[in-house]
Amino acid sequence: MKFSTKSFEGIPPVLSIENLTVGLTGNPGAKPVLNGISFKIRAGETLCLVGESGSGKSVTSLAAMGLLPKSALEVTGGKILLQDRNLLDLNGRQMRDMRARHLSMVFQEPMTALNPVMRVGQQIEEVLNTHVKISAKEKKQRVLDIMEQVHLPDVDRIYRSYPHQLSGGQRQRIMIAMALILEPQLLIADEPTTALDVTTQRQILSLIAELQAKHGTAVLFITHDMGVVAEIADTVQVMKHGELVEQAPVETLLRNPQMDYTRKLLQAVPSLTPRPARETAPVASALTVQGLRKVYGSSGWLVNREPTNAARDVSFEIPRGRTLGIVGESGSGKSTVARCIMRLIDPTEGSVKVGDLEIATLGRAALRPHRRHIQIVFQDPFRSLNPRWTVGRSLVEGPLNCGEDKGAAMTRARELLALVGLPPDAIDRYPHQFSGGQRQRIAIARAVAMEPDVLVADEAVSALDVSVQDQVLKLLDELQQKLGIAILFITHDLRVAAQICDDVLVMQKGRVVEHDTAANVLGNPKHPYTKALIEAAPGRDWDFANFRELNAASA
Amino acid sequence: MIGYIFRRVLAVIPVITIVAVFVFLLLRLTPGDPAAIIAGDAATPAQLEKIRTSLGLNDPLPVQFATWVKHLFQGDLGISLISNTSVSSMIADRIWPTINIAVLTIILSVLLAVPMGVLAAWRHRTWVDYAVMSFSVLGFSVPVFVIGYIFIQVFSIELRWLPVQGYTAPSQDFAKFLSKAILPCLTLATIYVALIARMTRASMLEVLGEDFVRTARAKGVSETVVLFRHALQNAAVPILTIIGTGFALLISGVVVTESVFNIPGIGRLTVDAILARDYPVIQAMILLTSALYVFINLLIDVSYSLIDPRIRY
Amino acid sequence: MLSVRNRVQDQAKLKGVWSGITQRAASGLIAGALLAGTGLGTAAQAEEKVITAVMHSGLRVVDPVITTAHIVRNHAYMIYDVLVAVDENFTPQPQMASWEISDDKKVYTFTLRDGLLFHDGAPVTAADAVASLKRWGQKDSGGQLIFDVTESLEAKDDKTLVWTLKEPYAPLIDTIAKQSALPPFIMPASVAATPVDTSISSFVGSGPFKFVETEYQPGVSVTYEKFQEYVPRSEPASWMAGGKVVNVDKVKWVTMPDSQTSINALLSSEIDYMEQVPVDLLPILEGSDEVVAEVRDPLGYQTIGRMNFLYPPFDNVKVRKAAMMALSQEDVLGTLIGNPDYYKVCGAVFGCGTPLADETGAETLINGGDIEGAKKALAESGYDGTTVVLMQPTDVPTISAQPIVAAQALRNAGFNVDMQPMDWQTLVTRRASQSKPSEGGWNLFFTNWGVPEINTPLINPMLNGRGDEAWFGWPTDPELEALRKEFIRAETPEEQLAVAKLIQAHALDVVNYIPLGQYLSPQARSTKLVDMIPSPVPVFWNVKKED
Amino acid sequence: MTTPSQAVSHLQPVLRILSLPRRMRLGIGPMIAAVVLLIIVLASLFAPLYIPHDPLAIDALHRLKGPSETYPLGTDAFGRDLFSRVVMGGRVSLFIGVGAALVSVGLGLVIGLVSGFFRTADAVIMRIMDSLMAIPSILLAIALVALNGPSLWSVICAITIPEIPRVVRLVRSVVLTSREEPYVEAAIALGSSMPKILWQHLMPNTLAPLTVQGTYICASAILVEAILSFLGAGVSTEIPTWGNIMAEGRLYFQIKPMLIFWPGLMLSLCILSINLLGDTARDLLDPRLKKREA
Repeated sequence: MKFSTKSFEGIPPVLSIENLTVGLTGNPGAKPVLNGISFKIRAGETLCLVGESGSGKSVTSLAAMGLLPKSALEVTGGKILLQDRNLLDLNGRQMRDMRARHLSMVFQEPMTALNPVMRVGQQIEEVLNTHVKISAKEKKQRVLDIMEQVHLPDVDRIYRSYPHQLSGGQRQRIMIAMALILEPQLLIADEPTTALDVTTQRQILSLIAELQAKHGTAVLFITHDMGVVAEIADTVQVMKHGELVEQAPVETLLRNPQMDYTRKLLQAVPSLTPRPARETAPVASALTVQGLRKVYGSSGWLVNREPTNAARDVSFEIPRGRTLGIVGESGSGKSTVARCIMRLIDPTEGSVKVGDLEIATLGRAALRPHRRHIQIVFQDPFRSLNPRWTVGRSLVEGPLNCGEDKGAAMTRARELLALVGLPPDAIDRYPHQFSGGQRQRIAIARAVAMEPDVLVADEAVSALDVSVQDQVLKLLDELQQKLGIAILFITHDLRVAAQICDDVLVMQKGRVVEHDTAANVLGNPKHPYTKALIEAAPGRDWDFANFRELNAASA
Repeated sequence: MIGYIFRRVLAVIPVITIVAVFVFLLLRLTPGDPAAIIAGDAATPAQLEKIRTSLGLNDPLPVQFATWVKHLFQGDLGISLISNTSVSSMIADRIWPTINIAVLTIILSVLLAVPMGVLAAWRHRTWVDYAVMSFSVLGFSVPVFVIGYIFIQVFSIELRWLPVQGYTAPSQDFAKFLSKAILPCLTLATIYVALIARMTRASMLEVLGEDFVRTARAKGVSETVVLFRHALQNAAVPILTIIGTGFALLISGVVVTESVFNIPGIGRLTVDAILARDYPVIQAMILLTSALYVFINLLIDVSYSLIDPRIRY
Repeated sequence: MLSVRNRVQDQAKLKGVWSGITQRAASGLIAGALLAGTGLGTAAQAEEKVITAVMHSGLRVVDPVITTAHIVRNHAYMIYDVLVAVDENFTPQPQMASWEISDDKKVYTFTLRDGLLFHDGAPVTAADAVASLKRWGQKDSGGQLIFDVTESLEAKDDKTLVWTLKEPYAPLIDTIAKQSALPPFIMPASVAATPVDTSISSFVGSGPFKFVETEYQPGVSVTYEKFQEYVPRSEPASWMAGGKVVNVDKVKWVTMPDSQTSINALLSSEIDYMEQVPVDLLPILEGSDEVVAEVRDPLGYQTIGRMNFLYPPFDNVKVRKAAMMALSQEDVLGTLIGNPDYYKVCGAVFGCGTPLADETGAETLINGGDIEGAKKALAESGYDGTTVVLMQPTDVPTISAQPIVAAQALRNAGFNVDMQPMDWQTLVTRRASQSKPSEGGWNLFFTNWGVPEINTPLINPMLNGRGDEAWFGWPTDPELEALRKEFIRAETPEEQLAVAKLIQAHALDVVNYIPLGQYLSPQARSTKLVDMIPSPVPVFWNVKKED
Repeated sequence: MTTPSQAVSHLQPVLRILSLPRRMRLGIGPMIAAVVLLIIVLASLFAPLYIPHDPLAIDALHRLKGPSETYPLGTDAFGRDLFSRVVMGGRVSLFIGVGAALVSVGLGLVIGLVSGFFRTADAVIMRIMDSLMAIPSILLAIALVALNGPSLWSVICAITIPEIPRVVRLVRSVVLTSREEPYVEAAIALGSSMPKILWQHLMPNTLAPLTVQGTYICASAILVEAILSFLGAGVSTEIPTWGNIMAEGRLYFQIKPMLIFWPGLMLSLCILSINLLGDTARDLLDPRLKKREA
């Protein structure tokens, strides 16, 4: 692993934040959202602000841009010095003049961060319209220049495109072009790659690094992903609950974290090294999928649309007690497969057998009694439980459908709550009273209450912070050991797949490109796409949990 | 796009058919006899019966319906039972006041309401917002005719600025048209402004919370540009929708306003026709307004793609 | 269906819906914007004298034979002329024609005066008059009586018309001179050939005004222009008789949905004339120098109640009497009109202020009712509590009060009243139904008549005892019929009055209908309108408009 | 058996509601609206107990009189007591409003659920609903009143029918979007039958928007009743409503503006309050707004 080793001795800071405190508007008594944050960024330096959700990373960046939502948050103390000017002293007009010229920002979600009804070229040009007075021709030339600089292909066409006509990566390049066209001293990047696929993420990270080197920009980079930190940071700031926990140069922090919280955070990062293979006793297959195919949007009357093959010729088998991971980037068809298997959508062709029972062709009503054998846990813990139902009611819904006695089902629900590590009084509470991780546990308990043979986990940990992710993965593992459930684990995250899967199936554009044991797929990928995926995983050479290089362990 | 429009137009057919059957049946099952209205106070039952027969009202319902539909396809809306003139010429005579007033009202409403809504959303939870919201709730809460009377009392009777009533065609005397149309338009606009301002505000509030607005602000552009160049266009689709569905509201307003200000438009024509059981006129008017409603909303749906490049049919 | 209708339909087809609308598109907003600054629009009108009048209702039907609606009659007086017309002394006078009666009183010879022209330029001939009278005679009840005894009616030459009767019919001239409800207007023979149940669609008459067809909007406005070739009689105008001298270029009738609007329009000189002003609103006009409110029609209206003779409880004369006793004209009129200057308690079925007026039998009505007597009479009548279905129109101000007041009075007397609200059009439909009250029929309703429409036994629609052929309520009353025949035979006013008294007494004895009193309807005009003659029909001849 | 913590958790909903205005930073408007509406409702409800006159009693000698000891607000054109009529009219107007809201919401809910559930019925139902939407509601209402006569029920019916399609669309759209929610898909996976999902998972989602819609329908029904009365297609004057009191009074607008002023004021205050409360309810129930507040 090669870390940045640039030295910033003696370089004056571009941005210094001193003792910044942010509180809830009109509620001075409440606990501050940011509590006495101080740090400096120097020219050419990349400072990574890491922390879990709610740690105050984004609030810090918005405070610096002067973009805090006034009705909710306000700065209550401290200074934000850009070079020597305190941004907090500026009025609205002066602050607007600063933006884009001296400091600019790139946001997480490039789809929503661009105005959907305006051509992207104009959106970049608007920066020039606002801040400089040059001829229209010059403006256009400068826009095309910066678009070239961010390596957009066919700039003339893209200049005239709308955001929805571009890919996620291209949109983020537009955002970067927009942020850097006036060569500001400071670029704030708020999770700029989180919404992107790994391969795109890699390109964007190197683009930022390239432009930074070229213009000597100071970068405040906000992320929750330790892999990204390892790739790009010069300096790292760890935040927790609005306070700074630890600050250090990147290598120091990763090798030798001082604070418990930092250590915990790092230890929770799943390793790319596959779990040790479990012995494979010849057990019966819990789920067998043969030649599964799903086609969307056939052409109908007066509708002439090219049908999309969301999944083609997908076949696999999961023995009882084992976990199969399906990995792939967005649009690879992995979720389609999961939904077909659950019969939430009807497969176009192919066979899905749970045990010996063919469910792909059963009618809705005929299928219902057999549903209990195969259950699902969804990605979004906030939407997968009915907000109006108590946890207990959600937990017994399935058993009651199977004709179980209500009292018995409630007793069992309590046991399940204990099993997933929640207090027994949770049964009378409502979902909003729980955190995301807790809700995901409830969702798992609800699935497990049906005593299924197969559990489908569709990105079940993707929305969770790493520490919580770690706990949920452990829970799934435990349950599998206790109950012998077969798990179909859908994820885009190779690290997670490595931690939980026995076998891994890689999908690209609806096709299976590689299917082998986890060790083989991750350790010795055959297909170029798999190789590219692994290649792109940030920080893939570092063993975060053990604070050392990965190969150090094998060496 | 063409295909989409074609499909949408096809989808109009069952809607209009149902409207036609519904209206026809509704009217024929209504107690009420145009013959009695034609004949006046002193007619005897035998005389009424003769008039009914001569009007074709004694034919079996399906026959009457078939005759009506057949004529419809020939572009003939029938003959008014009461005035014995062709319905199409009656409508043609009286549709222009309504259209002129309605168009002026919509223009006026949009010009007033959109800035109000934008301002309210921008200054969310300030007195500006509360003032706009109060106005828009108030606009919904006072019956149209009361608003009309208040305007007449204030502007025509007390201040004597504007005429009390009437209508002059703009082609005849545009200044007179404006002076007579202003009060009815303002009256009609009250509820429409309320509606559009509300929707503009709600839609703007939503859009102002979007990331790209933050992006625009991060670029340092002024608030005016943020509001009107970035946010408004994105907020426009629901605003347009409400203008379309508000058309129904406009119709009901028109019916009342035409009575208050004595404008010889189709609103009064229809109400008079209903009260006089002039079946061909009622059928034609309801069919026409329904078709107009469907058509306007079709037009608005199609116009979405002009505003939002993401929408393609 | 019939020819006229078809012809109009064909025209409509040729024209098509959309072409009609698109043609007018040119004169829509855009054209208006172009013309805006030029002031072209007003230039031509400045010199014309136009009276803009708000009438009591919109003109929708244009056939004065098919309907008795007042607005249609008023319209007909504008564009048509009549043979003979009644003057302010209720005396028939020559209008288009003078007449002679043979000694045996069986042959009436009418001679048309010179200079009579239709609006299309054709001279008015006796043949036109014959055709018009025949069409009218099929419809008008008075006309029917004459034609019952007519031997022949023919044009002897272009100017002479001979009407030969089988037996003398004294009121013939009175009947054709009447000004309500269906006067015999003279139309071209071709128009008069239209079957009587089909509405005419021509506007060609020979009256003092021409109909401006292009400006006709049914129910909204109608414009008349002076017929330059009209030759008025030399006598001064008196009611419908005398010289119809037109002193303005155009008369425009516009409809306003609401009297308040009309009053305001009158006050701000947007209109010149308002045919009916609600009495309650007169105070608004009082302060103005530019507007005069006055009563033009000295007779006014009679408001009445009519019962259904076919069904209980009002098939029983005792119950009818009890109901009548419960009612007080003062209460009805006070509520309806309010200002005593404008109403008159009057128990005469032929209306007070008319030659035949007599108030026999109306004592309780005109003396504030007799609730106690009514209770007693009801108790003795054998009334079993049958519900009285009372139809209440909700949309006509001049008949909205009567049902409310009556319902209260009847309930006080012990009647079980079910007041059913409905719009007037539903009411006129329903009153024609002879079904049981519980099955879509009715027991009692109220309406108003212009006094000239009820002032003789010949034309009073209620005083008809022919059962199913009678007016709504369908009394079968041979005695009444006999009295009417006797009235027809009466030759002198004195004899007529004597019979009329008998009819009055009989009518109230059997409660043929309940006269609820008389009220006047004031009109309002701009002071610029002068020389407006008093008349029960609002006429626009003689009147001048000053600058 | 109740532990303290359970007791608190039972009380929580109550506490939540009580603290709502403060937590939502509602301001004073909705509170005033609620109080005004409550006063109007109570005053109307108990009107028969305190009105000085029979609202139908005619006094021909005291027509169009100003306020006096006998007649607190004066009399109308029939000499009937305006005060008694206005408060009694409130009863009927509110009844029409609430009746129209309940009926249209009830019918709309059933039709909407059926439409959202049975895909085959959906096409037919929605075409009919589209057609009903296309007919201008006021014309439909006038025609319906003309059809049934101006009775209370026919007016309610005339106001209700044009509202139903809107409710159906609302319910249907909630059903269709909620169907995509993971918890509904989870329920499918748990083997719940479609009717059960519809009723237990989807229907409750419609209640919040329906409540809001209901308040708007209620307000608009009161207003539409007034307009129908104005156009001559309203409830008979034997049954006073704010609408027909105004409709009768408009003839005397210039000489006795109070005839319109009082019922108009009551009506506007009432609708204003209902609309304000509806807005407040919508703000409280709208998850998107909630998110923004958070």
